[in-house]
Amino acid sequence: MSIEKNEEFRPKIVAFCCNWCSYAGADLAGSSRLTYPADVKIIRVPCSCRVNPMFILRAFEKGADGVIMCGCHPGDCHYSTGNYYARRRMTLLFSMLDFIGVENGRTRVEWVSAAEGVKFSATMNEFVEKIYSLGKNVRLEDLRCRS
Amino acid sequence: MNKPAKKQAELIREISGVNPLKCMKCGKCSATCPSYDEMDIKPHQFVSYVQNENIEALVQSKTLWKCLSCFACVERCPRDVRPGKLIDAARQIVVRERGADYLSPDEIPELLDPELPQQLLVSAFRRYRR
Amino acid sequence: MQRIGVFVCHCGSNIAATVDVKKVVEMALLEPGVVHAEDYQYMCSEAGQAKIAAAIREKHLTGIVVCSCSPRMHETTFRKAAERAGLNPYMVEIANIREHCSWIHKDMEEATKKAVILARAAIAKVNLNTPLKPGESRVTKRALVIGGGIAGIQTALDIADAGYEVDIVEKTPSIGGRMSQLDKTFPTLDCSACILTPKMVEAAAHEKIKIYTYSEVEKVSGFVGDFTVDIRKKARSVDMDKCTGCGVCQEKCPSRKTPSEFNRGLNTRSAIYTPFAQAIPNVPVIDREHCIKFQTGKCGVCAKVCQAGAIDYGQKDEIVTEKYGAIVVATGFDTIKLDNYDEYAYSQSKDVITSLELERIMNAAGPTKGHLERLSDGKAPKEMVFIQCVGSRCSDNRGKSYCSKICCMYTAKHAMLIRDKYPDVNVTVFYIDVRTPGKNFDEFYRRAVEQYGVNYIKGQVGKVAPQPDGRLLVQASDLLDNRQIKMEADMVVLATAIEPNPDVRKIATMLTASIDTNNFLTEAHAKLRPVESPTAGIFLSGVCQGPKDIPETVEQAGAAAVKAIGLLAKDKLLTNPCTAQSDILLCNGCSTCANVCPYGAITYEDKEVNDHGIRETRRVAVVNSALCQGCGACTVACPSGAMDLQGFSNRQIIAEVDAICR
Amino acid sequence: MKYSYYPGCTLRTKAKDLDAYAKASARALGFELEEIENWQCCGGVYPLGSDEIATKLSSVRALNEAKEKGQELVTLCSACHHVIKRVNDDMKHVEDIRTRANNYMQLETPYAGETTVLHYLEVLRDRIGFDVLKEKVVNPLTGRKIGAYYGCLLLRPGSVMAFDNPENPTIIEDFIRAIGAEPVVYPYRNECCGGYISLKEKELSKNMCDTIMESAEGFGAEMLITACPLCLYNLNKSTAKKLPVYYFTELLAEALGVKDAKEEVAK
Amino acid sequence: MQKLIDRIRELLADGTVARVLGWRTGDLPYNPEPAYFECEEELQDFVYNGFCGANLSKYMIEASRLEGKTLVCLKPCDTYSFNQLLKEHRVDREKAYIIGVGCKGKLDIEKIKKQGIKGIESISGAEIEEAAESLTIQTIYGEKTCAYKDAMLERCHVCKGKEHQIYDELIGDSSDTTDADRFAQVRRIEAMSPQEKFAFFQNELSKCIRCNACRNVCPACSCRKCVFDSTKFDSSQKANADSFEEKMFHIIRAFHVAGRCTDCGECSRVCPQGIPLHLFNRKFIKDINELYGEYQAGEDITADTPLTHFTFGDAEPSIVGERG
Repeated sequence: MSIEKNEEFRPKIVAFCCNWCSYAGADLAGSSRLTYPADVKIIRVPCSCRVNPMFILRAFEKGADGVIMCGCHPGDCHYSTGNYYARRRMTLLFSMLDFIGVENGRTRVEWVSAAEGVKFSATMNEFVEKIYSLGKNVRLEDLRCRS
Repeated sequence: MNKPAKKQAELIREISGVNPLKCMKCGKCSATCPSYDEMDIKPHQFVSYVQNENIEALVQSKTLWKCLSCFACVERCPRDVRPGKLIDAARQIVVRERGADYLSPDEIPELLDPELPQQLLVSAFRRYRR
Repeated sequence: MQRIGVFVCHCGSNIAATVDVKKVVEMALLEPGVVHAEDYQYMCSEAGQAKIAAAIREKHLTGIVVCSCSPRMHETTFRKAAERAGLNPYMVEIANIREHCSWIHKDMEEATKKAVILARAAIAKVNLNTPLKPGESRVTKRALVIGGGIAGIQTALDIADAGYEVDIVEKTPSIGGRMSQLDKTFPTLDCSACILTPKMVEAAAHEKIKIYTYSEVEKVSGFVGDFTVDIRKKARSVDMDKCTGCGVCQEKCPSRKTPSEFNRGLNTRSAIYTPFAQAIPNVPVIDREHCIKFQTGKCGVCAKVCQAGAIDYGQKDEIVTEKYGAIVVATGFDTIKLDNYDEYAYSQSKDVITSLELERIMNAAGPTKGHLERLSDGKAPKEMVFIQCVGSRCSDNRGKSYCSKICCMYTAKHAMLIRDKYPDVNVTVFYIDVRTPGKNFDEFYRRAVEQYGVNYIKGQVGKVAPQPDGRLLVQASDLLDNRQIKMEADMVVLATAIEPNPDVRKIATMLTASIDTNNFLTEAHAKLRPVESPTAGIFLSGVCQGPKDIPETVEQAGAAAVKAIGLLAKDKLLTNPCTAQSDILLCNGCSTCANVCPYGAITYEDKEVNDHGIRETRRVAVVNSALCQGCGACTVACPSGAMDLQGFSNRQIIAEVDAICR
Repeated sequence: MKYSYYPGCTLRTKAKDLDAYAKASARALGFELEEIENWQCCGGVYPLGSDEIATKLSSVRALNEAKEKGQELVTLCSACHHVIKRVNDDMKHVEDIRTRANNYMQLETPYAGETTVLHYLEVLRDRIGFDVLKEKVVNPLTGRKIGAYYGCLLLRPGSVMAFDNPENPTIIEDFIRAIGAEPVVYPYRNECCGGYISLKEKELSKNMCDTIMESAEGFGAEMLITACPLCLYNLNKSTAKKLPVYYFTELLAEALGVKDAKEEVAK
Repeated sequence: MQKLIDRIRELLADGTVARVLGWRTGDLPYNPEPAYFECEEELQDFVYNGFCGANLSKYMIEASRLEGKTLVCLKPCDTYSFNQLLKEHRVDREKAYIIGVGCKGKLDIEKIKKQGIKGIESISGAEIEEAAESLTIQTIYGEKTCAYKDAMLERCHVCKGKEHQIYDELIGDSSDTTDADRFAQVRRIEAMSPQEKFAFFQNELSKCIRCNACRNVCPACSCRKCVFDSTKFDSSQKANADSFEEKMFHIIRAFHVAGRCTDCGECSRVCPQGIPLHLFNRKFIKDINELYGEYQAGEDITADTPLTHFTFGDAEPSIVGERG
């Protein structure tokens, strides 16, 4: 058992944003200079329904401490129905992660429209804070290795 | 009332579960109220008093004791503000803090008549006293 | 292996003040595949683009990453620049280090670190990019307008005048819509029919316009530029070519008890009917549900009296299939049902009416021949009350949350007309707010008050109680006087909220056009693209998009026409190449993907496959790339991973994830 | 068919008739009202405050007893019905109230609004059926013009009570038709009689009842019927038009020909 | 069983079917295995008894590509899987002749062994005709007995019922063997703290040797090529023991079959390490039932599958945290 280095914890946070609403919302947060921590890195996807649960598991497996997915508000999907499918998929996935003991706070879905720069920034601040309070995600990496 | 008005207003909002900011000031509650003429603070005003945290006036008002809880304003309010619930919450605060303010046991005998149903006494006690 | 060039933009000081651009260049050069990296003040400028082009040529780049502002800003610019230099435009990726980095972080070290990671993710993605080529699709030079009200008529006329064919599909037996039911129009008070009828005639006579009345859109397939639409022409039971429009059949028809739709049920019509005298086409239809011949087999009076022999009881519904390049929705509105507002006694008293019913009463061709009278006893009213916002601005799910927008103005109009024609009638309007933005609108409302003496009272009505003598007791608030009013009235008029035509949901589903919670069609952008649906090739005209009055409707109708013309004027359309593709070797043919596709772009075919030497016929998914809009729903639904999205492939996204989490 | 039955305080005292006629009629219609054991007073008015728990417990006890018996819970007095139905709705939908009430009650299994609460009139409409009732009428009250007085408690708030259209109800009119009489519709049938205000503000409630009486009389009613002892009391205090006021169960018993059986049933 | 064999002979003889998909006696008294029978002689080895737990539905994918009809013996719970495959166009109804065979609960040899019964030579009471209360087991250490119920597979304690969902004919009686709460264990885990949950699954999953038996037997895992074997997700990195698939394999597998899994329990039955893999599937099923309405895959092939369907008012993902 190695002794952890006393290094300041900086989480890795992946944010999947749909191109039409949330990515634009993030752009608006930027052009309005609404800050949020640099720990968040955004990946652009055409729609929240493009987010495969495998991407999220992959992120955790590669060391992410939190994953958030943002999409258009239900009813406003650019592709009419994409976010409804995404909502079911993420609900079930998050429930499963919770079931195996991964803290629910590490996963989140938020609907952010292109006009909601404020909400985007507020959500990211809140989410990052939550991840800080949860600390480093060790669980998914360790799932198969008995300690 | 000794608590600050802000806290009182908060309490009213909490007990009633009503958000007075939803009011669009159409006055349908006051148009509907059967006790309107008896009230010093009218139902629609009651909402804005809570909004403005003018609680002292509310707890002193006659309105608290004139509301029938007939829910006509609750039913007809187009904004789901439900002024009747606000009035009741204010009344709750008063009876909780001051005890039997509006109905004392001593005055009951003279209010009775042979037909008077229990239901009336029970209801009045619930409304007027802690 | 790709040969990647990385271009880091300073954006003046927008990026360079917070991100150490030199460091980003330096770090980018360490990434696999990167053979060139440089920074420049303004990459989007001509000089910046020239640098990119030069590097592509000199270093034989196969892919580039531009670290700059949001791709929503300049992705197209850089793609075009790359294309001019001979690189496939889809080999360009943007790392957004301005909106998502320099603008929101203050600490230079932190921002630089993040910029490096964002660049790294983009580089990882480009490593897996493949050149993509947009497809082309043709444009059918014909438009479909759904709905034949003033919005539909105006759109059709404008498109037709530009030289394109237009078909109008109207559900009822005549075009004209709600406007044909109105008596006068605000703020000029000209007669509605006098301004509408000429437009109806013009549309009917236009050589480029074809009108399908008593018809409905049944099925829509295809995509922008190439829609295929099935139109159901309901059986009219009257031969359109033979009928002369003499009207004898309607006079002689013995079934006369059907409530007239045109007169809002205030009087009745015959079973064979044209909705109103100026109907276009002036050919009646037989309402089979109420026709004695159809119900009992015995009658046939209309056939007997028809000199032209136009009656055809055997006529059947007919399906017409047409191709269109653009579709304009102009389905309009109706007033809401008042079942949730029984406190206003609409269902209990004949003298409580909606504003649209009042239009019919005021109209010379209406049920009372234009005389203002109580429907209960035919007496002239002395005291009239108008109630505003009935069902509008309600957040309690009894009514509609929005303002219906037109009621304040038409109520002022009604009040004014009544005071003008019947000066002895007192008119009281109970309002919450009077909303009159618009040219000459507030002046109009003030005239009602100042010149015509209409009594406006701020406060809503709580209850209308019919009295034993037939009068109506109105109990209301007067908020300014702080009193409760109880007044007797002879008639009460409800400014009933309007809602989109209930059929619009069905139509929107067929068109895959998005719709909001109130059933209004959603525009592509609330401000900048207000007459287009987010679904390409679908345009919005009139109240189907949101409440509006006649002038606004006509404006929007024209705007929708211009957008449709802009589309029809093109010979070819380029299609987005970022579409789904199915790997036939992996596909199970399970149909899961087709279930989630919002565009019906996935079909199944039995295809001969060669799976490592084994030849067999398999049921596999095939994506029509012209229909696919690239959302990716199918790619996640696919259990085997056969379905993937070009430009956003599983491997590309995973590469980004890995690069960020590295 | 057996139902759990919650009579309420007034039906044991001033409004014995309301109860006795109801039971006699129930027997004639083939259902039985089984009184909840040890019921406690509902409190007369529904405690509106979201933090009121103790005042809701007597209703929860009655509701839970019906649940344990697997029966639907029938009420007769409008006030009891109002209180119990709303408490039930809270137990079903308001998590905070449900949790706190259950913590207090310490029941075998927590109560979460499982019981169906029916007013006697709803039993007639939804379980028996007014058409069946009509067939069982032996003594139709032909020619009587009756105004239904609903009051507020049965109808409002409409979303919770779900009794009938709160602004234009028809259930009592349908009932009147079923017993062979003629309903008189008048606009004040759903306006308040003044309720508990009549204890201290007799004048106010009298004025309200005057309006109701005048309106009913004006539309040609010869009598009023109600389900609420307090409404009956207040309406009888009206000085305007003195229409007689009856409990609906009395007319029901009369129509079913069991009016005289009430004493026997009452035991 | 005789009636079943007679009927199979008849159908094979008159050419109605080209082959039979059933179970063949194994080398031990308790390990019959799925097998094709193409002629009279081969049928001598045909067996159907309490140890025939294997679900034959998945073999029908392959059989659907063969010439002629295949007779397949399906137990009530197997028919759900067949239906689900039919819904996904993986099997051809025209190529199948389904005999719905009776089932009164299937046995789990591990449960018998766990009771300390070793050196088994023969077992009686596992035949289908008499629904035996107990099993009589001859071992090299003498005769042992064991209650039938105590030897049943976990899945039979939460039986889906005795009705076959699809068949051409039925032979033999079935009974509903439910005597446990299907979601009891899922609930127990849900009630644990995150630490306990994690410890539980870490303990179970670390036993996994990635033999792929669960995947291979699963009727819902019927892809031509598994995503773990394709390059589509960069997920097949066999060399690295610490790789993506190793950790996420079971979660991803469960997600892949979510909404399609009929809860046939084969994954747990075949796991050589005894990992209760069905718990993942049950968790999804429980969530689907609670959040989107009761759904049983394979019951109604026209019903919308939960993950390819939605309602406007669906729960938000935050419900996971709110449920606590």
